[in-house]
Amino acid sequence: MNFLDQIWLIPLFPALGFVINGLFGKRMPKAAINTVACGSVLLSFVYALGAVLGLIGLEEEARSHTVTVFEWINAGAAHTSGGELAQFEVSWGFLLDPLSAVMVLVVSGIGFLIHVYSTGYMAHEDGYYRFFAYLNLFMFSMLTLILGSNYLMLFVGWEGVGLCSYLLIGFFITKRSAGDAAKKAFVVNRVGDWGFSIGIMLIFFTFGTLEFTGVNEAIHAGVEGGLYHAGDMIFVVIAFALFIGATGKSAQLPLYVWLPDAMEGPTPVSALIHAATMVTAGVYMVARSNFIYQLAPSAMLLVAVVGALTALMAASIALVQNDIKRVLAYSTVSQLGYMVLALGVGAFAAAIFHLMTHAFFKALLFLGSGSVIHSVHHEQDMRKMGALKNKIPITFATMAIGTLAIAGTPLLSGFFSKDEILWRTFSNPQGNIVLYGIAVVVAGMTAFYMFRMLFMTFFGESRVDPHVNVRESPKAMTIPLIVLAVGAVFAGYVGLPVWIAETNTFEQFLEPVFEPLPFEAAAAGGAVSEVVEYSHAFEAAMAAFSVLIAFIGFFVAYSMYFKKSNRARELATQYKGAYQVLLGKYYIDELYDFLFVDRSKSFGTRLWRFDATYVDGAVNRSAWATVKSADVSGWWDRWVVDGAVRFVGGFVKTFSWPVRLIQTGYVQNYALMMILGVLVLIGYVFWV
Amino acid sequence: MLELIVFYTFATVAVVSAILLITRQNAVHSAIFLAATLLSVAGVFLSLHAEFLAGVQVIVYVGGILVLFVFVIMLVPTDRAVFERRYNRQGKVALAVAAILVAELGYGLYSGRDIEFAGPVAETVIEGNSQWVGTVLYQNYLLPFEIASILLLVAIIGAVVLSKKPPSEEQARQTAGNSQGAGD
Amino acid sequence: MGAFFQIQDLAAIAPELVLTIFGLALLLLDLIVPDKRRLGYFALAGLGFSGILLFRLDGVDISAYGGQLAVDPFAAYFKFLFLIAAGLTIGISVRYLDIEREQHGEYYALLLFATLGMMFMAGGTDLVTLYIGLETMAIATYILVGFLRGNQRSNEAALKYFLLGAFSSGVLLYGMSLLYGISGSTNLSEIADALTRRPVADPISLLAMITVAAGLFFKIAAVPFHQWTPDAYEGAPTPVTAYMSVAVKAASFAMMVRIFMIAIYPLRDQWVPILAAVAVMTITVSNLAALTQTNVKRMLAYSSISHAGFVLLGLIAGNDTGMTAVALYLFVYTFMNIGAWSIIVALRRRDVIGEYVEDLNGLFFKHPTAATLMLVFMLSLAGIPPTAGFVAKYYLFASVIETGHVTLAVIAALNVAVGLYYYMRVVVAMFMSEATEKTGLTLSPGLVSVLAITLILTLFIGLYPDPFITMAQTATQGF
Amino acid sequence: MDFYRTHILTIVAFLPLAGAIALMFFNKENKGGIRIWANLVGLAGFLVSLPLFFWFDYDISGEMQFAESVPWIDALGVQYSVGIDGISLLLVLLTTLLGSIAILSSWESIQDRSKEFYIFMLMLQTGMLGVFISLDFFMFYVFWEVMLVPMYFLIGVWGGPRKLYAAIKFFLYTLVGSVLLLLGILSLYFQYPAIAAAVPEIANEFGSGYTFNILAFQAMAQYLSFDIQYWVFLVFFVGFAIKVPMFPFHTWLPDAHVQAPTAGSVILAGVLLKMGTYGFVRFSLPILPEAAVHFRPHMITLAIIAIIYGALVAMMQKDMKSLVAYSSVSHMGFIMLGMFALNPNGLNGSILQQINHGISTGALFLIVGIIYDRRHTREISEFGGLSTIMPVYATVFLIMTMSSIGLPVLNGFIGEFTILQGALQENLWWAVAGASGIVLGAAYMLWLYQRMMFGKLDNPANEKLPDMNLRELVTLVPLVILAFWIGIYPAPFFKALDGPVNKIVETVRPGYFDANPLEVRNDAGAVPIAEILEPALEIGSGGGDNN
Amino acid sequence: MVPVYHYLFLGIALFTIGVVGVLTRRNVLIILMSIELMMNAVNINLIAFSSQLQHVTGQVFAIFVIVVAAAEAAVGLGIVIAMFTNKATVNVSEIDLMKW
Repeated sequence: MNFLDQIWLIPLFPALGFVINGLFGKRMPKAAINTVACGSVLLSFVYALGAVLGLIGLEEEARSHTVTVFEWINAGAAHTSGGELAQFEVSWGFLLDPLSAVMVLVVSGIGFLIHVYSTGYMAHEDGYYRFFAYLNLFMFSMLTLILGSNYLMLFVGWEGVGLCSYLLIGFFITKRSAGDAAKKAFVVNRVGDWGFSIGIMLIFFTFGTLEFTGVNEAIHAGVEGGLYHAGDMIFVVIAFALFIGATGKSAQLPLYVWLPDAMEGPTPVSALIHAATMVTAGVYMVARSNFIYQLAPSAMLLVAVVGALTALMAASIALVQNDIKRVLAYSTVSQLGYMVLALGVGAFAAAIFHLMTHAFFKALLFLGSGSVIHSVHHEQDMRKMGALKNKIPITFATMAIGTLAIAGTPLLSGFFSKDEILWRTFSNPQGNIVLYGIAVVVAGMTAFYMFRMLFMTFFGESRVDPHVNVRESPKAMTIPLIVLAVGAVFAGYVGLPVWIAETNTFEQFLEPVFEPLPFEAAAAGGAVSEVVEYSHAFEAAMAAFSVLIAFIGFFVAYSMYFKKSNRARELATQYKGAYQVLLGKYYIDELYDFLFVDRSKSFGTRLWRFDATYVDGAVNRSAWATVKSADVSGWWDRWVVDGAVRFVGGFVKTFSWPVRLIQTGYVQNYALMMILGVLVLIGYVFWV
Repeated sequence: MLELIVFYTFATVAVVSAILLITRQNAVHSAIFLAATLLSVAGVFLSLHAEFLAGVQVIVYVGGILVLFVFVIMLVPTDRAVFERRYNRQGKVALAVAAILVAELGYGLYSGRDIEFAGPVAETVIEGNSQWVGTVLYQNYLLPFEIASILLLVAIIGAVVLSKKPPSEEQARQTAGNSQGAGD
Repeated sequence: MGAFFQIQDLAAIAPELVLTIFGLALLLLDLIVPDKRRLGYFALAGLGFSGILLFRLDGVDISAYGGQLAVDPFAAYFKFLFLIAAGLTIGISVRYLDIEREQHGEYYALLLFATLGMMFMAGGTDLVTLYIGLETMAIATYILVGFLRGNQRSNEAALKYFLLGAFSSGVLLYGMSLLYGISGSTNLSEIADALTRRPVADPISLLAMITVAAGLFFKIAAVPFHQWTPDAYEGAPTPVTAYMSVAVKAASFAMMVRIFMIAIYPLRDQWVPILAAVAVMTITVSNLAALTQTNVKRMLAYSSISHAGFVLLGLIAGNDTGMTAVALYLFVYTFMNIGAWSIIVALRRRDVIGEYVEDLNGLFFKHPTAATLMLVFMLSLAGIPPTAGFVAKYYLFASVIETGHVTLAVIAALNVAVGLYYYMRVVVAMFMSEATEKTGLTLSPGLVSVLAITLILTLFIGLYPDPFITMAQTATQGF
Repeated sequence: MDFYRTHILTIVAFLPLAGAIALMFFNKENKGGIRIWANLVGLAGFLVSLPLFFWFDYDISGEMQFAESVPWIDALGVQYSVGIDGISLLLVLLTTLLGSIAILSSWESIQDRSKEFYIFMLMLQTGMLGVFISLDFFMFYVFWEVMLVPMYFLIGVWGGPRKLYAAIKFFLYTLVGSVLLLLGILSLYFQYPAIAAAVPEIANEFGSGYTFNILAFQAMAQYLSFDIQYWVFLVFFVGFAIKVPMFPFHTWLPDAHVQAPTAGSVILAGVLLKMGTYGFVRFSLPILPEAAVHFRPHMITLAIIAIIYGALVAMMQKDMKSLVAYSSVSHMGFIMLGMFALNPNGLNGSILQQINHGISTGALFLIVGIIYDRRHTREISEFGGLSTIMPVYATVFLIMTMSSIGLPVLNGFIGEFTILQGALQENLWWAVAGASGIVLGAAYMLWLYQRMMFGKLDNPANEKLPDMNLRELVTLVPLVILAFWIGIYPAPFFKALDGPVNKIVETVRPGYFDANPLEVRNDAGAVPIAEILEPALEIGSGGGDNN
Repeated sequence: MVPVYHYLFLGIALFTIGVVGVLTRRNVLIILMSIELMMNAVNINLIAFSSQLQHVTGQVFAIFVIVVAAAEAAVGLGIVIAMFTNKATVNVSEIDLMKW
């Protein structure tokens, strides 16, 4: 059977699963629910696999397959900005091309694993069926997002995943904080969607279509025809608008505040939605729109800067978190920052590459942390853990792998992808040394906080509450961990850098999607910006450098949290100077000062506070502001608008009295009125 | 010239007694001055060669209406009225109004005096004012005349109905009782 | 020099003659018949008979009594209207008079004579005829208003009405005398000719115009000549109030149309602004005053004032639409207003005055049908479709818009809303307040049939006004 | 059958009235019978209207179909004349559906004086249908006002504590508007004969005498002088804007909504408000095109104010009903925005959004009513954590919330997006401002949902609340289905709207559909942002057609 | 021959006096008399005009006016009596049961 023409089924299976579990789940046994939930996702994974294989079977330039199911919106004619008459038509269309191929595999695959994991993790929660219904709904939306053949379909999935994250974050409905977090997530995302939708409309207004392929062709044609030039205002605006959406979904500055709170949700949710898949939607969308971004260099620069800053900030915050999930959350933000940075420097393939590998190890880490939390009975504070490595070996092993991977240990997936990004940042024309520097620093911090987490959790002496007897998690949870660990190790090998393999197969695979616009043709032999060529050796050296940085990070963490877990404090108090000499790193020195001059207030905590009070507070304050303004407008409503009416009413009432007071009841007053009336009338006709 | 004198004598009498009419405290005196006014008006009619009208004026008004008034005045004890205020509160206003009224009417009529009252051709003159009036009355104004008879009938019925004693005694007493309350 | 009296002139006034005969007969029967109610039905018969004769004059358009009287569709239309009004009034009077212990034959006789006077007001084309007709009506009405001799309010109402009426008729007469002076004739059309010959805006004609207008304004109760209305309406026996608010108004309007559209038509440019001002004042002032009334009779009195103001709009427009509007409005008003009044009449019981809004409280729970009827009448008075009131108001607005008096139209339109407010107070009392033990009705066959007739016509005209519109149009073609 | 097919509109419109009249003869104690009969009539009303959907010829959706015309008042040239095009089709169906649902929803909540209640409901139904099917302006006006009375009673008799105030406020506001509307109608009416005399083809089609024929008025649109259009548009604006309600005139809405009984609110939000927008689409735009274009900026401004303002005020409401009420203000703002974008997308979206608003807001009022029946309070603070004990309720509530904040795959999204798309084609900032309403919408609706559904079930009064029963479910399921239908496959609806909308656009902006030369773009090089940011507001630019 | 407007002025005078009487006096009987004065003013107008126009229509009209005056007087006095029997007063200032 030909999977390619049935890609529309891929999202459909989870949808069915959702319907079944949602409607009848309440009366179904757990086993049935599991089969439906996991089965449907597995099915779509199989279909995805088949379809992707089918796609690879095609020759390179034909690797873009659109399936239109039926017409969706047809809202009549419209004028495009160019003045032509376009038809606002959107259809339920699905597109499979290398980009969506990668995404669909990652999503359905990891999604399946997490479903399996959840059967174990959620076993004792009530609302079991609800949980899986939501998960399936999420899978449906995410797959639609990925496979949609036009921006509106993308938007459908986009909003769908937003809804699901809302539902899943708020899954523990009795927790007020969960509800708040859920709402915050949705509303903040809505702000992003606002920009996104404007962007979509502008796209239609400019190109008269919303189909990716259509827009792509239009742009290529336009560039070749010398009609569009890089830097045209309209494209900058569109790119900017779209990016607002991306910042919302992918938790970039300034809209990243919702993601840490989102950890209120069950851990598998954090793993699936807030690490592996949904949060990468923004990255995917920007990559999707690469043709537009190529036309808007200034927007590209903005993207890169935002990405870099986000990465830095999040990483620095993560340095000092004690909640295991928050560490991972901030790490996710920072990794997303990497991807966005990559997008910004035009390394779309690299971004997607990192997206893929990150999906593996971050999912792994989250699930691992979930397993830890599960085993210590829902304790998330790392200060109440420690020395767990023997009690839960599988979890430990897998998490160690994940940590190594994310830290960029050579030959693990994270190494390849991250290094690709670093290299691109350095070498690409859009990139520059500053961004590169930031990226490197972040790499170091990443290593630090990840190992810090590892040590605090699994090494040192146990700080676990003695009454808790720690047990390894059930198979349903460990097996996915193992599978993911394998992925975390080997996922990187699909895209070996050119200084190892002769070609980067991954980039090559994505080439048709990310082909650069033919500016040369447009420039017509004009000055072609020549790209600096670097030798492979140099590239390798750079890679080595980044590894070194990561190792430094690891070493700092090791020295402070592994050997003796309170050594840091002692050092800080007693041998501060020696400590500085020992790690003669200037800025880390600063960092330490901040960390230990005052117990409660560390730099990170400060940053975190900053986050909590200002950035987050800004959201709250704006909420407050809206409420206030709502107050004002309500006041206006009650007193001015309505008041005007009531004034008329009162006016009528008040003037009804004098009118009645003429009515004295004395007949001669009446006669007087009459004669006066006559006089006035006569006077009028005579003299007026 | 003579006519002028005649007219003005009658006119002055009429106006003066009219003023006295509305200024006397006692209704009986007013009635007497009303008679004076009506008679002098009749005189004016005479001076206008409307003899028949003058007659009607004397008979109907002085002989009829005025007598009616006097009867009622007798019927209604006015002694109480003697010690009361004569005018209501709006006297001054009324005078102002009167002034304006005079001004406006006077202005109107005086400034319009030169526009001659162009009527249709005069009717065929019939000897003797009475015959003439009679002819016109019974030929042109027959219909109003008939209606007038109904009008008078209605008036009679009305006078009878209204001056009959109220239907039920207790109702009358009760209303009279609360009239004291409402009165002052 | 008018023609002499011919015998066929009697045929021209056959309906009036019949009424006269029945009136006189009533006075005699009053002495013999013990059960006075019979007299009521006898009077009804007289009205019916006269109505039949009226139909025999249908389509006739002649001038009788040497130009004293016109027997034309206009006159016929209004005479018909008066007869209906009188009939309905008798229908609601019989029981009422029993309750008031004032059951007398004179009542019905006076009613007939008043109607007679009105018929001459509608038909007269000569100042004298009009004036005598007017006075006949007026004097009869004075008596009817004061008919409850034992009741101080009735006396007071009668006195006020009479004094002011006499006063105003003095003013009216003064104007008529001037009209006679400037034209040398009392015939309306000849007056018109004379006025056309005279220079425009000559002071005497203007004086005449204003004084005559003032007299008529008093009769139709236009501001500032309206103040007698609430008092007289409140004090008078309720059926008489109903009769006055409908028939007297209609008759005065008929006379007004004759005078304004024939006699002083040459002065139209002068009187339109005056009418406009008076109309606006009338509508607004009366509506404002009505807002805070607690006595339903007074409230309806003010409402009838405002309706008069609305009718004036038609006269202001002065074209065919306008005239039709006047005729149609008065016709419709007759039914909806008498309908409303009959409910008030029904509220009157031996122990309950039944004039206050509270007396209507929760009427719906005790007498759903009556309440619903009242609702229909109120909506009709407010001018909400699909009731007759809407069609009538529609026609007025149409005429005013057609002649381009937009401002007038807007003011009137806003007043419709104000009007709705106080009509709805009655509805609120009936439907949305709890019933008290005072709440209750006395129904009689006459009353019920009157309610039925008025309701049916109010709705029927609202849903299918076509025949009535054509009727009104034919009636007012002369102008 | 054939008779039915030819007179279907009349039957649809007057069946409820007939039912009401029949109901008058029921004994008022026989509550059960009354209830059942009323529901039967309501259902029948919906069923008889269904064939319209199938018999309607979508290829000529711009033409008036199922037309009937009988002389009514010859003296005025008034006719009883009905017919529907695509727009009215949808509104009629919406009305019949919501009507039957509203009646069903009152099964338990209306106990006292149920007979009158149902009579008024059915009369109201006829009134509203009449408004949507009238092709004669006089007739339209009659229905337009007739429908006020039953609504007045529904609020005033069965309403909440401040029912009297709300009822009279509703009545007065609307009456003021509609009387002015009448004046506007009249001035058009007197315009007609002159124009008919001047333009033979109009005279040939609609006769030369006075007429109230709406189509005739639309035909004479282009011959109306601008002054006439200007003034008539103003009065029409007052008349319709009060009904919509647009920003300054909206204050009657919250009162009416909050005080009205559930069924009343459903009808009020679902259908009555649409009469205002319908008026704009059917009369203001096609009959007064120039004025419409002239007043466009003002209308848009008001619309945008309404969007944001309504949302802000909704955010501070403590009573869920008034929250939903203010959200309607915001949504109606969207509708007006799309309408006065004056291009196909905007108009299509705007009209579809009218339907959507009817569905989602109607459903929300039902939902509020359900909880109100159980607890007799609408204070949001009274509730919390309901989803644990009322899962079905929570689910339906969630779906409708999402539909109202415009989540894709649900109906609201389609409307809002097309509206904004249309607005953006005219002026970027309109779209930007409008879209911000979506964010706020999410904020207040989710706030409501979260406060009621999430959190602990801390209020003891709520512990025993039963979940939705079958009847309540039945009232909501059709709306849910419709919400998904429109969200996933709105094509048939757009098809119904395409014809009439294109007609309107053609009248208001002649030559809109002439494709424009590409040169415009070529010599302009890349599209300058300025052209998007502030296209001049008069016809021609922005749209870019060359007159 | 006296110019007609002399008579008219006499009419004005009487009319105004009548008005003043109506407006100011509290005794209802005197008010009635004042009204009679107004009627007389009208009659003077009519007669003056008729003699000036050389025909008697005015006089006929005047007769009718007198008739009406008589009728009004009769009814008016009747009302006064009815009033008096209920509420022993002839003061219009005391007649204010109904107001506003």
